[in-house]
Amino acid sequence: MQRIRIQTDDFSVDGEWKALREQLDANAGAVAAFVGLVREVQGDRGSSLELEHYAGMTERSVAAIVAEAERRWRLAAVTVIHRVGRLRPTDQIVLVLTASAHRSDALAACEFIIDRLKTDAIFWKRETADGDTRWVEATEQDVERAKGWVGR
Amino acid sequence: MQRIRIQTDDFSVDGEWKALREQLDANAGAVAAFVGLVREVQGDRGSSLELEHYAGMTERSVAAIVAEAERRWRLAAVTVIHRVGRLRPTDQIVLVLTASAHRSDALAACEFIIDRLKTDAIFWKRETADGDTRWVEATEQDVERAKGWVGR
Amino acid sequence: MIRVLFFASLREAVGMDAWTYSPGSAGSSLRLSALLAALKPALGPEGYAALTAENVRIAVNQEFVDGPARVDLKSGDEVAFLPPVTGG
Amino acid sequence: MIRVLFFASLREAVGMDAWTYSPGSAGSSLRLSALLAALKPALGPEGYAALTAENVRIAVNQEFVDGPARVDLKSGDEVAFLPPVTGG
Repeated sequence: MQRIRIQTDDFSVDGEWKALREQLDANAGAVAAFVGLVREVQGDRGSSLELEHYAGMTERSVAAIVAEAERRWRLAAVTVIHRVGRLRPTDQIVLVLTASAHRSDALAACEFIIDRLKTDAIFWKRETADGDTRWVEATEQDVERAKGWVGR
Repeated sequence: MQRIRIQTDDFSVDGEWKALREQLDANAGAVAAFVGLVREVQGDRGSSLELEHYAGMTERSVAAIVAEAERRWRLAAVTVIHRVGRLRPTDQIVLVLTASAHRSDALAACEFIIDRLKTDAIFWKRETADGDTRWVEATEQDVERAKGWVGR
Repeated sequence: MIRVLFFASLREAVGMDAWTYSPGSAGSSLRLSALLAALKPALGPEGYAALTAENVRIAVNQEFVDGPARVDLKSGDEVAFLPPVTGG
Repeated sequence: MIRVLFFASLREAVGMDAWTYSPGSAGSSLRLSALLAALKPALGPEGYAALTAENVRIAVNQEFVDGPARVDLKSGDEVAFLPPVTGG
């Protein structure tokens, strides 16, 4: 079972965790989770992050990442929620939940999904700090991490 | 900041997540989590798991694992809660939360801690299924995973 | 009628978020490369350079295409220009 | 007085969870190996074999020790026999 949402509203980690857990049977032994939070830019607590997406194509780009995770590992349930719009430091930006019988599958799938969201999901980020604005791209490290999954 | 608890009572993922998040400043961009759930044994929904510990020494064995994670990665906060006593299939057994500026540190530390809990934390597990009882040991795979962290 | 979308930094570079193109002879197909040529005057040299930069990907009806040269468009298609993405 | 603890499968194997030893000459130290020898009659051959199995670790005052041969105990110490552990 998978649940993918792109939304401007905040999400409830607790609500998503409970919804996922309700889907699990007594064979699921592991749930891995990742929550991304907006960091302040250059120590500017008033900085902000604006997330843009391409309605429809963005959802499918996330679904393709989840589908690949489901081909690679045995997953009982997956949730991905990604926010768009204007976010502030400490705001929740993304949630990934993966459930499996065993921890190795849940942990690897969770890490794979967040790594691939950085490089393959169709979002754009614009940072504003100290009055300056810049478009953020995936870092070299992000690209290396995503490449690291090829052939694994 | 770290929070380590060994307890017979269930824990609230939501409560722990909120407590951890309150400790974070605007420089924390990533929280990784792992929740272990009790699996049914041999398809027996009535099976059970009894967890035993050595009060004092068990806490210190978990603290040593967390301290090693804190030496290896830059962590803003860590929570480990491990239950003992009699548990039933689908019950929560363990929670690991790790927060960091970057996802690579949070994810690696979370996986390291749960891997080392399997092999190095002082707990014993007795499974009862279909009237039979057996003591569970770390699997070969658990030992290999724990060894995999040496030198990384 | 073909709808053309510009996202993020490209939207800023070309100064608009969408552009609509109505080919002269309705019903006939149009090469994506011909659409780009028709776009050029509307964008100015800087906007056109941004759009044709190496790291810009093109999607037709929300599916990535390899390059403009061999893609045929028909009325109702949606063409999008996407600068480098990052989520998470 | 020295307190000896048995955990999990070892508790079942020896049939008790704790055993208390009072060395004859108070104040003098006692080798861990001597404690084991004193334990032997109380455990029976099977219990003693379980306790001295290769995968059993010994802790003194909640710290693992390498082996019984070179460890000295004093009154008030807590000795624990731990079979293979697993958590998580």
